[in-house]
Amino acid sequence: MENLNFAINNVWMMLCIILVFIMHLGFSLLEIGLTRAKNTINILFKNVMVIIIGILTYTLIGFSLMYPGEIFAGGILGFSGFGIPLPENGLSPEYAGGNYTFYTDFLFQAMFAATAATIVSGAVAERIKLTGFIAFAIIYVGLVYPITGMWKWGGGFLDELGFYDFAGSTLVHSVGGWAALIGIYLLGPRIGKFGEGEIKVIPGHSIPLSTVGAFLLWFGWFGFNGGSVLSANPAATSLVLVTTCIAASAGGLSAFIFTRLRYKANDLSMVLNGILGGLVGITASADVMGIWDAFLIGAVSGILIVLSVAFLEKKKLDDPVGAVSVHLTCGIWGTLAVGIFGSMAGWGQLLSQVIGISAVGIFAGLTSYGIFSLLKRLKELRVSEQEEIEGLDVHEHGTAAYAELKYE
Amino acid sequence: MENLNFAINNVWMMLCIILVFIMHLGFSLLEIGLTRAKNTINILFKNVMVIIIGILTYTLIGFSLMYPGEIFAGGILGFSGFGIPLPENGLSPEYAGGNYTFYTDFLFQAMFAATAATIVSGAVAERIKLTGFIAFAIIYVGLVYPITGMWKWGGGFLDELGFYDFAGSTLVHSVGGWAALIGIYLLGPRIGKFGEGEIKVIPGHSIPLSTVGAFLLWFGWFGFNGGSVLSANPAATSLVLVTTCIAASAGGLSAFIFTRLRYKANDLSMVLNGILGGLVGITASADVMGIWDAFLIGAVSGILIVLSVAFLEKKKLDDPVGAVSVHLTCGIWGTLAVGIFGSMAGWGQLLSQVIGISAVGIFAGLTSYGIFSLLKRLKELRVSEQEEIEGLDVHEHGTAAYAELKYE
Amino acid sequence: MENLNFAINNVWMMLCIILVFIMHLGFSLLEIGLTRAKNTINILFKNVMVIIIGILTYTLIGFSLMYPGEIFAGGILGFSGFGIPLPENGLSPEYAGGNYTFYTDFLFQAMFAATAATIVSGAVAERIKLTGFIAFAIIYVGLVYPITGMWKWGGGFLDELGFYDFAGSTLVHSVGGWAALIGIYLLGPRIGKFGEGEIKVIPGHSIPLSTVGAFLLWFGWFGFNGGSVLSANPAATSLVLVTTCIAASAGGLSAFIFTRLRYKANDLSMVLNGILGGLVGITASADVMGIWDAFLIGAVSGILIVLSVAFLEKKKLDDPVGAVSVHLTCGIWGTLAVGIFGSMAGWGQLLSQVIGISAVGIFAGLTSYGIFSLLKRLKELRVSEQEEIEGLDVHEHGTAAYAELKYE
Amino acid sequence: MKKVEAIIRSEKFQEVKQALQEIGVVFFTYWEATGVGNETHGHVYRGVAYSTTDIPRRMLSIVVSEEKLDETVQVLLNTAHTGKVGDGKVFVSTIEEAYRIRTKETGTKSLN
Amino acid sequence: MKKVEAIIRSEKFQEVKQALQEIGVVFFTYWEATGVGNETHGHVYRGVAYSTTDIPRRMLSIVVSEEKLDETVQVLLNTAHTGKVGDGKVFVSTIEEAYRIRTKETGTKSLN
Amino acid sequence: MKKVEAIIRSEKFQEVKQALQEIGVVFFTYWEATGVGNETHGHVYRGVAYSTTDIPRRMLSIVVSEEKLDETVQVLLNTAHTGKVGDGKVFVSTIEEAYRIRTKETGTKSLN
Ligand SMILES: Nc1ncnc2c1ncn2[C@@H]1O[C@H](COP(=O)(O)OP(=O)(O)O)[C@@H](O)[C@H]1O
Ligand SMILES: Nc1ncnc2c1ncn2[C@@H]1O[C@H](COP(=O)(O)OP(=O)(O)O)[C@@H](O)[C@H]1O
Ligand SMILES: Nc1ncnc2c1ncn2[C@@H]1O[C@H](COP(=O)(O)OP(=O)(O)O)[C@@H](O)[C@H]1O
Repeated sequence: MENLNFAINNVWMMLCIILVFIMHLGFSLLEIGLTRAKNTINILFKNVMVIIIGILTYTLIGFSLMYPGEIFAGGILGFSGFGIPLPENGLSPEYAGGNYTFYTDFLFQAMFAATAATIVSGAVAERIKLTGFIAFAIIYVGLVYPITGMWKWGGGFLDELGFYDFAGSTLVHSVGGWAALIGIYLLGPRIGKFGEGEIKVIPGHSIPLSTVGAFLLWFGWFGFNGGSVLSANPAATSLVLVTTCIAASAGGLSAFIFTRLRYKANDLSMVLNGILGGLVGITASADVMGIWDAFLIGAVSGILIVLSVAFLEKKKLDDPVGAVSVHLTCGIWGTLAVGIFGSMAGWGQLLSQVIGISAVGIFAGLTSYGIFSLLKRLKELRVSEQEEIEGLDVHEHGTAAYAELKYE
Repeated sequence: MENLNFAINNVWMMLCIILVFIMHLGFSLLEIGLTRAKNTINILFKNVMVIIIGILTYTLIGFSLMYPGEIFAGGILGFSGFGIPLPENGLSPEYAGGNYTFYTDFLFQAMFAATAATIVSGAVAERIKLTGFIAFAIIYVGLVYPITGMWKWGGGFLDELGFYDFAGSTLVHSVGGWAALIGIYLLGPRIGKFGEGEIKVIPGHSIPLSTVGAFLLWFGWFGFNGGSVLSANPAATSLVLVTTCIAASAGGLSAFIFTRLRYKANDLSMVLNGILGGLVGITASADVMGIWDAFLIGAVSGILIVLSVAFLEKKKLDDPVGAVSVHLTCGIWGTLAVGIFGSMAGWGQLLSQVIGISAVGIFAGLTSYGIFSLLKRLKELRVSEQEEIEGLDVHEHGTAAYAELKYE
Repeated sequence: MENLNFAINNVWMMLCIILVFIMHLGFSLLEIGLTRAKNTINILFKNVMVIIIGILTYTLIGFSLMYPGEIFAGGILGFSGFGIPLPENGLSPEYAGGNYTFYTDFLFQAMFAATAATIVSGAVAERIKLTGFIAFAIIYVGLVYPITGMWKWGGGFLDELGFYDFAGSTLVHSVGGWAALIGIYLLGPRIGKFGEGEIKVIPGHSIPLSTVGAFLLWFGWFGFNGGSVLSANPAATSLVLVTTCIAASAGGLSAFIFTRLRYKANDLSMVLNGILGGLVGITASADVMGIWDAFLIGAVSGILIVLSVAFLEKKKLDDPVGAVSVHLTCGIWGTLAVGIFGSMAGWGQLLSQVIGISAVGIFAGLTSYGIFSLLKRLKELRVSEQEEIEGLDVHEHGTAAYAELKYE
Repeated sequence: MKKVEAIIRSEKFQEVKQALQEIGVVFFTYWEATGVGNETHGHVYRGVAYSTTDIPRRMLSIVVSEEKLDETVQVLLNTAHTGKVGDGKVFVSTIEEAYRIRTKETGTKSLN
Repeated sequence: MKKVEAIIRSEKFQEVKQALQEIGVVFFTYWEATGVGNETHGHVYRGVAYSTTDIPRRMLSIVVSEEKLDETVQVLLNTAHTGKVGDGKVFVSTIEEAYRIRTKETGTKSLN
Repeated sequence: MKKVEAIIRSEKFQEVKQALQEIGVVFFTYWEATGVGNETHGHVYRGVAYSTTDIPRRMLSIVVSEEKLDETVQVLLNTAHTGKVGDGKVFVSTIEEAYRIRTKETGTKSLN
């Protein structure tokens, strides 16, 4: 009996690992589609390296930092040693109440880890240096992400405090979003983006690829949220899938309507961002919301996206793919929503949520400011003007993404 | 024991939900690849909206119309009220004999619902108005699809009559196919398609994207048919996967050979249509056919596709992606095949199948005729000539799919 | 109990089938991205036909050749008859110790079978005749692959000998790799590839599509290796997923660093090949290696890839996609590694591995030499010079992959 | 011989081509170009509306004999015409020699 | 009237365009071309380093009146200039007649 | 100076380029164009066979000094030649002035 339950749960968790894995392809395509052809290989390269770095640094130190276990855990920092040595009962039902094995646990968390850096990749695209970004990713995924993650999921002080973040609106998405925001602030906009008071549009080179990316992200989110139940419990998992889908749909719908009213256009990239915003929004609470809560959380996300994109442009913060709006704005919103809607709503909870958002925000913000500033001083942050104008692909990678095509 | 069985079944059903979800990406890519670059965003936009609409209308009324439950069900219409309030035992094994939870049930059906409108999207592409299509999709997915669906799957009169349609050759694919046929009839062909007695070819702009689409459809069909077993029963599910794959292969093979003989060309788009035709064909009976039955059903589908595409062109019905041939022609064929091959074969069954096909065809045909005619009268059906020639993307969406590329 | 276990295992195996299926899309995209636009449809056509052929020939004879069962098995050849008649207890737990049904078994193996020919497809791309390739695929998938497969997995002489190949570094990847090597040797290089002593570069037309392909291959490999456990055993499956991901990451990382040092470029296609090399490398032993073993196997694979690609170019063997390096070089390495790292390491094992590699290599090499030579004599191997220069798509398929675009 | 270069609206191409063929001008070469001029197109992208003067056009290069020149120009002026800003231009210049590669014919003989 | 054909570095285009517009040359047509010349670009692909003389360029075709000619050429020579090999060329030839399709105006009136 | 415009089969380009370089014509610009002429190509798409006269071609624009003209034209006529319909055309016209942007050299000095 126990073994059977163990096997079922573990199958579900492995499926979720596989789904979260493919989100990295989703991010990659979303990003290249919304940027220019001349920087395509560069963006793909960063995204591929981020998974590799995510898995390997998480093996080396991340997992031990994020889940140090009772003995080593502190309120804000703990570390159980390098590598991922198999604990005694790591492959038996005792390891996690029959929900998954140690290896499943590790790999699910490792797939999450890489996400934080991938989010940044899109925002800083088309101008960041490859080596600089890789250095950032190693530190951010290897240290920053697991440390804030431990505060809640590893049993740290935010957990004690009652902060709730089901699958990581704050712990994953905002952590990525803060670094994205700091990154684009320190990098400055792409050449030609804000000329003489007016905003210049730099259209993405392939809306179809971006659409594939958004679909794959939704696809992967079934695993991102569904797996965060941490078992195959039919009631919990199926509710999570439904709230996730409804929030995504509501986000897309409200972004569609709002963009249409405000800009008189049917802007696909905004609808896709709206869907992703809805997904990020529900991520903190997919397991504790009802159908209409989920709808409202998603619908608000879709509107926030549109406002946030416009706000950033006004502030001359250049985010080609809308990463900050999707992951930070909606990440904060979704985390707050835990205290507003659903079964946990209440002032006390809202306060806990605000504390959690702030604590993580301050730490993620400061550390990413530190890393990016250092890189800037080392001249490892931004590519040269010539390189940016001619394209990063030819300069950093020696070849073009579409060798036989003429792109303007 | 009961709980374990429940969990296993539910995991399988959730996997199938996720697979059916990604079929929408498959449809999107198949469609944009077989149409022109200037209408790409428009087609993607429609497909994205269709999922959103599918999930939300199904939440609001669709599910209650299609599965009203014993108390509210009638032979041809039933409705158990707005929304999807959780039934008392909705999350326990009692809900559906331990096969899935209420939420899993709902979401699996919701994913199916959107499919019917997505099928139409491809056929009417490159000339239908966005608002018109969205209006159509809301009504069709919200009302028409669940009503005919109820006739069989919700326990209505077709079910009583012994009509058999395993996963929806008729209830999903033909329902979409009929609307596609009526749609292209009322819309008329794309400008320049049938000039002076001769058929003009309008080649699709990206065969690779279409191929990705077809692969993803096959991929999703594992869940479409596999999930229609409505449990993880090893015998039934594994048989269904095998018959599905064999019919798909046979459809591709016969389309390949037949096109080669007839047109002396190795036409990839036709082979892909053949595969999809085989998949649609086996959908009505994947659980009751043997290996060679599946092979024959698929092989006939592949030939029917080629004939049907040629026939429609001769009749000046312009279906850029072959949706009518794949979903209607092979949907009818597959439904009939239940009475011809396999364990249910017999004259009585064949008659039931004919009645089912006709009943659904009449209702789907009339309602879609009604909706499209109304839209036509309201001038909401077809875009202006200028818009069609210059492309829907620039007009309805304000931007181009491939901003940096020159398409002819 | 027994039935529940059966159901869980079978769900996992079906999931793995579905994942292995999508690897064919991965191969297709990897290949078209690394070749020229004018041959895109041709490559896709071959890949689509390979799945069809794989499934159908495996139904007809392959499965019976590879798993003839005790009664019919020999050391080197056995055959239990045409078709796949359902054995008496084929759908009950007795069939395979409650791990899967007969149909699941068949379909999982059928998905593997097609892989061997798909590997070849990339290497011989841009110059092989369609009919020739299809003839090759039928014979190779229908006869050669199942025969060598039987030697180990069907209980033949290599199994008796103690040869170990978990998921097919040799039995699948090298079998494909040998035919790829022989194929490019007999075909000769593409026109213009090796002019006057210097190597001319023929860049692929879409690095983004290749990247999607590599991601999908990794995605599918979760099923390729995970399913090779042949049950949902939590300990074994989760270990396999972890070693697989770590080897893939290590392969990508070492290819990245090594290429950077050697060529001073951040070559994405090489990093992707490195990842795939790591995956092939770990395939023989994913279930018997520890974390650091997996890392080392992957890291060596990544370096071998870079060396192997350079070596083949030096020998004027033209492999546009690196198939030989990925599947043969790393396939051999991974198979040897069983005797070097992990729990099975030892001189005896190493010897068994060498014998297995050699036996399979000789058989696969000779048979593919035979088939390709025959095709060459029949003038069915290579397209005409005009066809090659103008592109296979227009000649063999009558249309262009990107009809509205001008490719150079 | 004269070279007639016409820059026209891409969507007028089919019409122009047919009209040219009707007067026997069945030989020419064309490519996609971008025109900068009076016409502007409005676009919206991610909430920012903007207008561009860079508009996709089709460029035709037609070499004709002196006799055919007027007729060719007239056909272009008439069929590429919509009356709205952005109809394009026709430019005429002199070609001193023309060769057909296949036959090595020269002069007007080589033109069609 | 004169036709000025300029083959410039693609990345210099925005600058050139702006400078042309400042001197009132707001009408021209351009397209992507490939140039073969002195400049070479280094590439690396799958471990093979190679250099190519085929470099993406932008081709501008500007028809101007004789009076505008010098100014136009000067602007091109100045703004497309980097001083490094590969800056491109400017060629001038004669256009005998020009027509605006919209109004059927001819001569310099038709140019802008 | 003369401008030689050659419209050739795309697949003949490599050969032509090499031959031009051998006679010292190592400077030119080219782009993809579509040709309408005698040649037709057969296609099949979704069961419909059709033939098109719009065939992908490569357009070369080569500015040479008068002395180089003949040799250049001969090389083009010889190497772009297959003898089958569709080999393309070569057109010669006059260039009045040429400038190298990098050095501001003019005349034939600017050509290479
Ligand atoms: N002097 C010129 N040289 C080259 N191309 C020109 C010139 N003037 C106009 N064109 C081309 O003609 C197109 C149409 O011109 P435009 O000024 O927009 O419209 P109109 O001719 O109706 O005033 C431009 O986009 C450009 O491609
Ligand atoms: N004689 C010519 N005819 C046509 N185009 C030319 C000619 N000479 C140069 N070009 C174009 O000008 C570009 C720049 O020339 P290049 O020789 O590389 O640099 P530079 O002019 O600085 O010496 C070439 O790539 C080509 O497109
Ligand atoms: N008068 C012309 N003006 C411009 N381009 C031409 C002209 N005549 C032929 N061409 C170009 O030359 C190409 C080859 O011409 P075609 O008539 O097909 O073959 P051939 O020259 O062998 O008779 C055409 O596709 C077209 O691009």
